[in-house]
Amino acid sequence: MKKIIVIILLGTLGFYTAHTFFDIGFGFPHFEHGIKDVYLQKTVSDLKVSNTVTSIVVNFRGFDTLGEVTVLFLAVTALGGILYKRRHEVGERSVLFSASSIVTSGSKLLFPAIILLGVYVFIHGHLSPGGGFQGGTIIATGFLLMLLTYENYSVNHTVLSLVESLAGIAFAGIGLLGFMHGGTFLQNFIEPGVLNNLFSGGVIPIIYIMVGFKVGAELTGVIYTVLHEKG
Amino acid sequence: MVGTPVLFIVIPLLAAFLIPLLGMLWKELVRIVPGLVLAYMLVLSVNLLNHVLIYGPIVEVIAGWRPPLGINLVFSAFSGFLVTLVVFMGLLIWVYSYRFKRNVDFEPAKKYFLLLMMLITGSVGIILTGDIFNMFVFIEITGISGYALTAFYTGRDSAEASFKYLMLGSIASTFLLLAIMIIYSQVGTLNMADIASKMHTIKPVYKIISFIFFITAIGIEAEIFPLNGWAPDAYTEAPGPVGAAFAGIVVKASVYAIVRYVYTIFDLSGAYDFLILIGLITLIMAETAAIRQERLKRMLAYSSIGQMGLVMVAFGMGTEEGVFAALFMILNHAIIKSLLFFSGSYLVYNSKHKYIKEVNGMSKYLPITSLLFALGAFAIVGLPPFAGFWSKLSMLTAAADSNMLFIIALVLIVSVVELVYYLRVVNRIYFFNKEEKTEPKKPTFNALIVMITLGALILVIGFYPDAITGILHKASADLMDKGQYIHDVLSLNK
Amino acid sequence: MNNTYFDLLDYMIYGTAILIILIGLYGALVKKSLIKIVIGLSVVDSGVNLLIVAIGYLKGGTAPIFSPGYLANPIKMVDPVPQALVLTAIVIGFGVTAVALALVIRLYRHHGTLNIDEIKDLKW
Amino acid sequence: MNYIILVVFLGGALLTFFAGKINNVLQDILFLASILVPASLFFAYVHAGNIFNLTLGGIHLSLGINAMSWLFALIVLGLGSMAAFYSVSFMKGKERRGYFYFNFILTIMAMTGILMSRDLVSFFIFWEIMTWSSYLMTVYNGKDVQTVGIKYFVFSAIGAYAMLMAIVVIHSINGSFMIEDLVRSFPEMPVNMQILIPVLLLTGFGVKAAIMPLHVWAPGAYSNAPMAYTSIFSGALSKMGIYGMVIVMVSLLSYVPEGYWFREVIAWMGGITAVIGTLWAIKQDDAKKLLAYSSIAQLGYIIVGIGIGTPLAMMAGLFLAVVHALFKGTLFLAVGAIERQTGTSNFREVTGLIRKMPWTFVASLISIISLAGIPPMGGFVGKWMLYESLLTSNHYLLVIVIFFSSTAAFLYCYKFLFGFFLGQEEKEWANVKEAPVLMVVPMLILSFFSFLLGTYPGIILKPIDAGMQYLGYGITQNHLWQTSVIFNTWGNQVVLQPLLYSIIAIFLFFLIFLTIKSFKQTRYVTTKDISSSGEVPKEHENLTFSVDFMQPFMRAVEPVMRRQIDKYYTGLANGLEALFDFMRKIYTGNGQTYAIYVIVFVVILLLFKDILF
Amino acid sequence: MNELWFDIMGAIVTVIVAFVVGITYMGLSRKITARVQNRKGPPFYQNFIDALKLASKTSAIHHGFMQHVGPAFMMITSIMSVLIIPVLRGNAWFVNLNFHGDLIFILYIMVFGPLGMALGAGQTGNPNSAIGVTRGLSQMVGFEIPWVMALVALMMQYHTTSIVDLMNVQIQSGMWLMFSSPFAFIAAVMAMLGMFRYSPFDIVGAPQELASGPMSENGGKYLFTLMSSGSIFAFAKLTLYVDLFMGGAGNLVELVIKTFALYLIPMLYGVTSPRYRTEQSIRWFWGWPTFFGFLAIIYAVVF
Repeated sequence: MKKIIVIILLGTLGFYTAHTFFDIGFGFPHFEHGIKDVYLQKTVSDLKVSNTVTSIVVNFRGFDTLGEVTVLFLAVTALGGILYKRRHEVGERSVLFSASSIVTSGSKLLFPAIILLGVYVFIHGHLSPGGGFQGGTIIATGFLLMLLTYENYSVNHTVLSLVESLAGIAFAGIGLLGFMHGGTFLQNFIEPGVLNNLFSGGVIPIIYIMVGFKVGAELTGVIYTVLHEKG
Repeated sequence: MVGTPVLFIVIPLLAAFLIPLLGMLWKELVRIVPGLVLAYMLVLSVNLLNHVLIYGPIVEVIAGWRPPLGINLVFSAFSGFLVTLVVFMGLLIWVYSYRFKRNVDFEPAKKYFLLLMMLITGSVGIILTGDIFNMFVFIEITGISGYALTAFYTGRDSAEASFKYLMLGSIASTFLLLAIMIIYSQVGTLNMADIASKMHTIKPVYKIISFIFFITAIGIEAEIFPLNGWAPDAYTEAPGPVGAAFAGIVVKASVYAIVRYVYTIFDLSGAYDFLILIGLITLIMAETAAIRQERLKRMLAYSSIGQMGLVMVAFGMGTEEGVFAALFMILNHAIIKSLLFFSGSYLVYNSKHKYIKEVNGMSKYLPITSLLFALGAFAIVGLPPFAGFWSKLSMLTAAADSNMLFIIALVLIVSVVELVYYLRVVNRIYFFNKEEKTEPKKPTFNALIVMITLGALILVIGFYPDAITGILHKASADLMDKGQYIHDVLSLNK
Repeated sequence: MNNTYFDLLDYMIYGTAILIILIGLYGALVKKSLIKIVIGLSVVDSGVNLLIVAIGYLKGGTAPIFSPGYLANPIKMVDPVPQALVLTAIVIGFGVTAVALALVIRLYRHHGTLNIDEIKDLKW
Repeated sequence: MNYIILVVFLGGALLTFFAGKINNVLQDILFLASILVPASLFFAYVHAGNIFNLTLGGIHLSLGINAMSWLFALIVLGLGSMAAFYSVSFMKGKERRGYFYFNFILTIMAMTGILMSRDLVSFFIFWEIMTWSSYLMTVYNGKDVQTVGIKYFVFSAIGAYAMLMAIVVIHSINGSFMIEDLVRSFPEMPVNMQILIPVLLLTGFGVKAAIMPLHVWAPGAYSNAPMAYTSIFSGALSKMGIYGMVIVMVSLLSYVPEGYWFREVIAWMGGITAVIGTLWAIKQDDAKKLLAYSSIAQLGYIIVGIGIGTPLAMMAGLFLAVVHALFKGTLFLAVGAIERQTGTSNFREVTGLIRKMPWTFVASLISIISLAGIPPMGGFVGKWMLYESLLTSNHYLLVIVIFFSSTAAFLYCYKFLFGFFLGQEEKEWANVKEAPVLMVVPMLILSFFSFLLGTYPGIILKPIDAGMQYLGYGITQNHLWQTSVIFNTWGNQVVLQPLLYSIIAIFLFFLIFLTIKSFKQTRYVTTKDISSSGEVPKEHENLTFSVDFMQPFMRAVEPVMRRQIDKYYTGLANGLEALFDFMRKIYTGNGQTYAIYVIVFVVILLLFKDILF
Repeated sequence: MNELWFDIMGAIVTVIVAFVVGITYMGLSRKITARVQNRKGPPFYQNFIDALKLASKTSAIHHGFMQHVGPAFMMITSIMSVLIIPVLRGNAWFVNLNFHGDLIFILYIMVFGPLGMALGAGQTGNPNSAIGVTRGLSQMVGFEIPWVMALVALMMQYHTTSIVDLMNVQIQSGMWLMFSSPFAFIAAVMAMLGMFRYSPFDIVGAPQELASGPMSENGGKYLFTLMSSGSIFAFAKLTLYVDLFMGGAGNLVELVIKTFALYLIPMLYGVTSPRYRTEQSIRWFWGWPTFFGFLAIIYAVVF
């Protein structure tokens, strides 16, 4: 009964949503004088950043990103709060069976490569696809691999939260520096340099690197916290 | 000028990132820093509000891109008033809970204050921002802080409440994103003022569907019926001050969002009537549910939902008087309902289930708290000479001026219901004998100060409403003037 | 808007995205297990994200990246804004899912079950 | 000056409340001072000329006094002062004195405020302050708070909110809250407003005046409040409803054609109220309840007078209002004294107090005679004018109704006196003492005034006349009254002075005759020493007759009594609560259900989007 | 000053006349009742003798203050009503307070006495007295309704509440009100049955049950006062009926004839009827008499 009702409801909802979006149409510009044209133009001319998405994420709509980072930070905090136990209640990590030696050796080999890839991705965020979020996620994957492979692998919690906090402070601090320098928050106050150089785009790569650190640390923190949870 | 609106967001964020580090230096700092931040925000908002009331709204751009491109924050009389209110309430909640958490371990305490601060920051962000996607981000910040705070006490059914909240919140964000995307696909911009100025170019059907998605998404946070299933649970299970924060802060911000959409962004004439309709339904359902509650906080929660319904009715009138009344009610509700939550949570402090019957005879043990609860109850049902009366009067006057006699009658009938359940509790506090063996807990010094402050405010506004009406008039005029808003934001050349 | 030509692909991409949303919602609304509900909610997120990206698509458009040796014509680039938004939305969705899972753990700890029908101590 | 009085009241209330923490005597003195000082300030300095204006919250408020409100202020402050003296003694040794005093003063303040209000908002504010302060007094004993107290407040709230609705509607039409503006613009309003506004206002006032379908709160509330307060509650507070009704009936309705129907309906409702109140009063075994129902009935008479609205009827209504305050105030005070001295106010328990509490008895006797409307007391004058006005304005059936109620009132009048003071003097009450002087003297003063007004009604008819002129009645109603003569509009008259002298002469003559004759040989015997069917009863035999006192009469009117309005209200309330209980089941507690509601909400909006937007 | 003395003398004369006539009627009623019931009965002057005996007796006991006050109150009613009701048309001796009160005043002063007597009876503590009182008061509520309806009809019809005016109306039109307002008369006479408390409405005294009810603890001077006030009161009531419905009386003889004719009605009606229960009595009065009262009012409105 409940299923039928839900299916009917979702069907109606789906119909209207689909109708709307089909009506909007796919694959052609829907509007004139949108902001995207300005973004595409200014990212090259003003910011000297080749990846427009990055310039939007970090500069045009950098405030969103700050919030986004905060959301992650909050999620980690919330996770800690929700799963908080008094010291004596904290359980051991539960592992169903230990990894084979192929996995352990492979992981050891792969881990530096993964970290390196992650770092590469977030350092080149303003030049190529990718950026802080992607890079941070890749780094966290590396830690996930290690945590899954080695039963007694542990991450220093203090370091994690230090990285997390410092990266966040750096992000906000850079924003404030921009405020002091140019009058608006997150202002790109460093000379943008030349397009397609690694050292270009002013503060954008710096911020994105910070974001990368932060995201990596936070995701690792999430994984670490949840793994230490005994059902 | 002591600062700009962006500091409302940045300072707390910086502090939030710093708190884990500071906690390593000196544990007490995790309690103190949020308070300092909130105090700073209050000073800032009061100063800015004074400035704004004289010189007109402040529009702050971020990253140096003028509005259609970058994100902007708008600190006008309307949003400024709400920010001041929110920050003020936040500071009081901090003071109230400062010692409240003494008996909690260091780790959770750290998280509690951090999350509380972020809850307030998120709400401030919702109110200040001039960009619909940015508003989504702030709604999520508020949401996640809210989920975590709801589930703060591990001993209770708090996780259940929090999960319900999260589930609905998650669905809300889905609809919010859909709505944003429909709008974006039509006008190619995310800036509120820009959207508002281009709204007439959108085909009506898109307008309506995106509005429906918006109202659903924000309605979940704003507790409109039938989207408010989470609210009573969350209010009940969250720590007392957090319940007050939901009632006094989060809901206010969400209502602000709805109002901003209805008044500024969309130009749907039916939206006003729709607000009245859902406001009334919410009011009736919530108040009638409240009368049969067995738990104190749950009753307060339903009452709070009902009050929000009333606020929505007032906003739905679409007149300046209506807005004035709605703002007045928001103010009063924030003050009074917080007082009720504060005092109420001490009345049932040590009981397990927080049943209403456990307040029996509390007046002998907690005289001041009981008195303040009674004051709050009298004020919230709108008895003169307390604060609630003036807002109710202005609301009804506005309704009468819009010729909505039926609504007046309905609202008044529901008020009688409200009166009944509040009186029942007050009667229990004063005229029943204590049965339960639970020890009443004396309020801490901080809590007493906060409650007395709120009580004094109720009396001050009750006896001298002019203290606040000037600001409210300016704020409501500000909201009504949509063209000015668009002009202020878009004409900014930087 | 302009809907002059009909192409199955148009419908497929939007249709898939919406279908994913609906499937996710179905899971969240009908399934009894809390884990499945959380999964349903994140499926919904994915669907929404897909939909958002699809909105910004331009037929024959290129990625909005001005790399050297690459035809950098802003007119022919897909809309970068939805992509930026999706980035944010994904991260937020991740945060919410993490909190949700943590809550599930708490619920299991408290109630000893994952069946949502048995977890309703708070009602009326 | 106007606002200073209110401020003194308010400050006095607070000071009195906190003085209780220091010293009880100080508290008593402060209490008396904060009633008497403003009262004397009022009578010394306030006159129709001074108006105090204030703008609060964008609303223009205005305080001032007029001839009409001066009359009611006389009731409020006069009775209030007497009850205040009484309270000091009454409250000795009781707990929550501060609470009592605080609310007492606040009620007096609110009533004074109501009378001073020249605009509807301040009227409403004071009205509500009066309501909640009286509510707090109703629940003072902590008895039946969830039933009686809530019922009182709910009815008050319904009334107040009806009034509030009227106020905002008036504001939307007029753009002004001033009563004067309302009066001026009322005849030009559209017809539906001309009906709606009076209906709402009359509902509001009708609750406080305990008019028929809205009276069910009164018995409980009157009997649950401390008696020192109930005398004001019944004597003065209910008159605020009357005051409001006077304004509505005269200032608004007499200028529009619909007014005729309003007058008829209100008058009939008053008549029915009188009958119902009387019948129920007869049935009561508790003196407080009896007096409460009696108050309802008496207010019914007043409402009849105001409803008819001819000069004589209005004069009768207002005169009755004054007299009712005097005698019902006294009676409640007397019950309070008896309750204080014996610990109960139930007729079934207390008997034969006449020799123990003679002064209370004298006060009660005079007041009861006045209540019954028998010459030469004040009550008669009011009743006389009421009948004459009904006759001369062709309300034939209403006269019968009123007369029936008034005759049936003798039953409970007798029951009151017999139940407490007469009958067997049981041993149980042998050690009862007369109440303290401070309690007896106010009662005697009040009953003296009821007596005085019976012969010299002109004393109070003069201010009534002034008040009626203020309301817009003819230049002067001097053709209806002289100091000790009253006329009806047909020209018939009653000359009270010679009648009084004759009565006193006859009374004294026979009293002296009966006392003096064989004075030496006559000795006093106890009430046990009687001949019952020719036998002298033994000591232990129970000769007290107090159970089912008026049973024969009750049997005769039993069909009427079977239908209680109260039961319908209770049924409605219970039904509503059950409905609400059912409705809240929609919050099932299951998160998924809530999520489904969200989808349902969206789908409904999508389906009906064309209608909604 | 002379006028005052004249007034007082007139009043005394009136009272004495009323007393004599009233007490004679009471005696006659006992005689007639006896005759109808086929008994011999006491002589018609028996009540005189009783009154004199009671007046001369020494009362040994009293139960308190109210026992003095009660009969005095009763006396107020009797004498005030006989003073206010015009006994004879145009006779200066009997004017008394005729122009100082009206019908409403009479109605109220007439209940004062019974209430006073009831208080006096209450003081004695005899339960029978109290029971009698409650019955009496209840019955009074019963018969006052048709009685007042009749009076209201008259007052409505002739636009006056003054008894003198009503009397003058009859003189001017030459027609007694019992003919021009028949229904009012019928209702009033039916109410009179209750007023005089003869069987079947003798539930107050009810000798068999209540040992004469309210009177039971009174003897000697108290009973004398009550008895004489009762006879004066009976006379006053009859005079009122005569004034209202039979055009009043020009001289004492006419008055006696008319009053006696009226007095026969309740007496004869009662002789053969058994006693009602209280509620039966009340309901009886709220039946036909009230119906006639309504008719009277309708008649008064229509004509």
